[in-house]
Amino acid sequence: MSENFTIPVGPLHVALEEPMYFRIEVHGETVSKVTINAGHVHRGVEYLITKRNVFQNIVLTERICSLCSNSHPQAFAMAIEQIAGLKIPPRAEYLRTIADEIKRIASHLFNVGILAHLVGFESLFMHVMEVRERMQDVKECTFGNRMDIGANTIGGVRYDIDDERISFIRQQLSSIEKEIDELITIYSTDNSILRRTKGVGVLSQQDALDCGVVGPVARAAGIHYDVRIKAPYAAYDRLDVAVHTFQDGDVWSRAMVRLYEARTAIDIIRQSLDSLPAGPTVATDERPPIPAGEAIAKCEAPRGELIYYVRMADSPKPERVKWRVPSFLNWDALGIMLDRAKISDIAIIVNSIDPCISCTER
Amino acid sequence: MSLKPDNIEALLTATALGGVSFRQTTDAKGVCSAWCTLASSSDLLATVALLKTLGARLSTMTVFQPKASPPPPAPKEGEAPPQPLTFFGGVIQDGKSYEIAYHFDLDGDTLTLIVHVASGGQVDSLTPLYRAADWPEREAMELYALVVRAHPNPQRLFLDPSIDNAAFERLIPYSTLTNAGVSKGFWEKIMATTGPKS
Amino acid sequence: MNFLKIFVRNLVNGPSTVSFPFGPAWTPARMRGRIEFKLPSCTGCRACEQVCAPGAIRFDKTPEGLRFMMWHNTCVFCGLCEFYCPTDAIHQSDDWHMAHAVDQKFSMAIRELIPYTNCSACGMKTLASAPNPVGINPPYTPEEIEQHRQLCPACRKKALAERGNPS
Amino acid sequence: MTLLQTLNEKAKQIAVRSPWIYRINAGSCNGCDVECATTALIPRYDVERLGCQYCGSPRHADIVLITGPLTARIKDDVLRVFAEVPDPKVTVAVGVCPISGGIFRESYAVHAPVDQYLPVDVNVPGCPPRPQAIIEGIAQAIAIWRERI
Amino acid sequence: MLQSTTIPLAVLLFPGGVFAVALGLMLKGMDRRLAARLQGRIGPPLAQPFYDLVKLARKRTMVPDIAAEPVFLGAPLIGAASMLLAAALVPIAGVYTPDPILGDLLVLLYLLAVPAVVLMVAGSASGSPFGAIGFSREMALMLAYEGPLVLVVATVALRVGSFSIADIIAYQQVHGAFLFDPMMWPALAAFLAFYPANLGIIPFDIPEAETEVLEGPLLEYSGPALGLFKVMSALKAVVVLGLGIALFWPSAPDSGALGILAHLAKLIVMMLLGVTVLRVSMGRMRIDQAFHFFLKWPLALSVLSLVIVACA
Repeated sequence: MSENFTIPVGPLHVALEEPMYFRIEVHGETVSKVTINAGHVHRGVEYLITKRNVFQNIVLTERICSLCSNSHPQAFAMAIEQIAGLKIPPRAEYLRTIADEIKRIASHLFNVGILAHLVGFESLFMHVMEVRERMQDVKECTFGNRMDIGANTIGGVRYDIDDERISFIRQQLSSIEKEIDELITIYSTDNSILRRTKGVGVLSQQDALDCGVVGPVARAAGIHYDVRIKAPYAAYDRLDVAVHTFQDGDVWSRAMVRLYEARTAIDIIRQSLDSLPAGPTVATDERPPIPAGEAIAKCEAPRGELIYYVRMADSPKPERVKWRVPSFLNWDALGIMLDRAKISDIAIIVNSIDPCISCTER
Repeated sequence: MSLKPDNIEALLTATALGGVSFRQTTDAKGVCSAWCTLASSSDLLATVALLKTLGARLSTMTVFQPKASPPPPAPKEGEAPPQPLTFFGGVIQDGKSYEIAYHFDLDGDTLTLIVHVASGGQVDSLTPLYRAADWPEREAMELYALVVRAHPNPQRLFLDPSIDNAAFERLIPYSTLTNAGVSKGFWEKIMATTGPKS
Repeated sequence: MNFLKIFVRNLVNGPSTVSFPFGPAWTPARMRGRIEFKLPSCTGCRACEQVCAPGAIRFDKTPEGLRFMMWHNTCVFCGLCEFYCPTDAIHQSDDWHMAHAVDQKFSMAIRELIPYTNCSACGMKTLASAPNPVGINPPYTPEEIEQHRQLCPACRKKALAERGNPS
Repeated sequence: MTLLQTLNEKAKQIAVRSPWIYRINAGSCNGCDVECATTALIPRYDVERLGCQYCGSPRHADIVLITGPLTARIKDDVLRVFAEVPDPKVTVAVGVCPISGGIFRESYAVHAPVDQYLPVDVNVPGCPPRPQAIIEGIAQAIAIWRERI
Repeated sequence: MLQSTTIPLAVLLFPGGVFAVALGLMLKGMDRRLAARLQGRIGPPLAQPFYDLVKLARKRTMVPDIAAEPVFLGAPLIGAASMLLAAALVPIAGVYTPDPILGDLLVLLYLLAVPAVVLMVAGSASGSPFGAIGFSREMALMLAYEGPLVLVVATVALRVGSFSIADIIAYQQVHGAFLFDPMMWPALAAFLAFYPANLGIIPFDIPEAETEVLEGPLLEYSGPALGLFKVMSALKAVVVLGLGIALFWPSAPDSGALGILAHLAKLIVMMLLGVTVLRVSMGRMRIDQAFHFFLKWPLALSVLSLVIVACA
């Protein structure tokens, strides 16, 4: 029982949605050292993005990651709009918010579901995924794709919703609202979940500040930071956004933050639908010219703050685009969370930061 | 609305002895972006230490090589040859120098600290001050030939060993795509295939 | 034991499994699926080629005319081509039945040709593409489109000026 | 001889009702992976009624789903894991990335298409393909597998 | 009673052998089907475990380069053979009583430990680090659950005054099943905690946890060898549940066909209520949690039951 092993976790590991590679030295069942080897999903997107024009890049940034696939093009478009001085119409602002929140619900539910899968609670996993599937239906009916929704374009959005579709969205929202409330009860009372997540993978508030973690990971450690409040974009400055924080910084707190945020997202979508202004959805039908310039845009992706820096020279292709995804910082913090964890908890802790490797490695 | 604290420009000017160029913009929703270029990259650590005391969080850093300035018109006879264009601080715009931008978050607002480093130059590591600088600096080192001085763990981050260092310096300046040959091969096969029109 | 409630619900309501693949699959109307190309509406402006991120669309000048090619196996179904097409010549259908054996890989493509013709007014060799309707009010009638198709760009401009274009 | 053949044929028909699936992520943006997981594991699509089962080990698999454009860093691992899948097996490329490299094809860090390194049998284009399309691809793969087992 | 000439028959045909394998596969199929229904799915056909087996028989067994080949391939054979023998040792009340030559309850207890040992050997022979972790977990879990099991069996034997299965059944035929005897409930409770661990189902499937150690010892197995493990696990369900029936609930009609039907019905009830519902309604424990659980509850309960019976 007290032998020392070195076990490779990944790169192709069934518990991990994406290839990542840890070398874990264990003493018995306890982790003594973690070495993170990154780069398995490095596709050189930062290189590709300088070879394509800004319109192609809306699509390229969407393919950086399919779980935050709305946030990337949105932040990129926001940066380009700043450079070009385009003001997007109010209706587009609200539609962007709606798309953002729909993605957030689906992404958070996916993560919370995978948590149940990792603790071996298949029925709960399937139940969560069934609930999420209703959000997928909304995406497929509204945007035409279940993952890469293609909502954004430079100067606005590419989709519009009519009364029929609004009532469909409302109907789906009220049906999952009940389910999410039920899930919140299950996740906060079910023994199978509690015994595997409470006090596991703790990241203290001080460590969280040192690592600069963002999103649900930061909020679960008691850091009150949400881009939607601190640096509002789209229509968030006109909506009531509740921020949920927990103090413990463990796996359970992160799961609960996500569930409560999914619940809040329903409210945000409802508010947006209630006050959806009429008008055009794009600033211009043509492809607008983009002058030279530089800009920074931030938005709250499901995993936390996503920041884009775009520099245009006199060319349709950007000179440099750099983005920092939320998982980038959160991933580094894994070293602290995994310290002296149990082998069984590795996958659970890794999943708790909702690691988006394709975002991180680009 | 403006960046907090209000006297940030004065604080930065007092700290960066080589001089700063500061500008800030505020968008329609009151979100502030400030850009602060340091004349000398040796002021970097002191400035960043100041920002840390102000509660700034390091979001990320961007390294890139701004394009060279267009060649100046040939000098008329008797005139001195024109000076090459430089960035603020004196680094020549030769297309090979680095512009390094550190993006800080000040409670929602963004402050971007920019330094210019000539080709082959070095820049101080911020990792001792900000743990979040670790990965971005390692990434900068593998994508560019830039040297980050005193980095605690200067190993490769993402790139496969089969890819040479300074990938972006070799690849970005050229307009072609590295694997364009694959696409060409595909189109040749598509043209050679007479399948059902669909 | 909140979960037992869910079990009971599942037993009472029966499986939520859909009948596909043994029955038909539900497809939403907005589903972004296989690209379709309507040759008669294409103006040859190549906007789709310019916005296509994965390089799935390609125009080539050949001795016979302007050849349009589109390969489904690298298309990412983003729909930008449809969004920026001024004449709706390229359209994303809701067809998603695209799984195919690997030997069909390269036949999953669209190959069309906008042929050369001689201008019906001046006789110059020109592309028989559809005229670009952007900013034209009232819009072209189908007859006008057919007429303009046979004209070279210069003669099209003349015809448009004669038609009167208030916008 | 005929009896043996009949038995063999019968066993083949039975065996083909138990295709086990293994997913290899070759550097995908995780869209296709999420859709594979959705297809394989959620009640609405329930591939278990086709006898499919998601395996944790490549050695248990019959049908391999590959997603992603095969990045430089993952290539060797993918080839190693693929070799661990016992014959007879069928390979399905899910999404446009493994088929042609899709949007990432022209990058320095990508080795797409996958079929220059492994024998691929069925392509399922899409970005990502919807679960029904993946099931369609799996159904085609099972038809091919019937000839091999 | 059966003659010793029928021993091969008992091991190979009924109630062990072909019958037990078919029964085990059917129970597994029912388990999967009900689990699917509880989860709101249609689920696989009842014969799915059988299809899987035929498929595995037609695949290739790959031996990892670093594995010890004879051990690697021998382990599943021994495991399946031991369970085949064990199946012949499980009585069916009123129908079949195992020949004492084959062995008694103690032999059965030893045989029941074989699959776990085989999995440990297989895990370490495969040379994979996950197999090794599976090995140590299997060992820890076995340490935890064997104690309560032995105490439970001892309690029953003490009550009956014999280690012979025939005597245990006969005693209950006369005095009524222990299932309905409050004095035996602590022992029953301890047994109910034991068998999920022995069968390796959630919440105790820790050695084979897919998402943690990728099916642990079975990770490197493929083809027919994997099939043998599947047979072993199907047989084990029949044996362990059959043992439970013999120990606590053997009352049955005295005639052949009805006796078999009653036995089948009990097995199915135990499988569906005791295995399926249990495994789908909770998550997995960590090995340390499971270890502590066993030291706390089943051990205490089994000691308690022994004390009660001894004092009574």
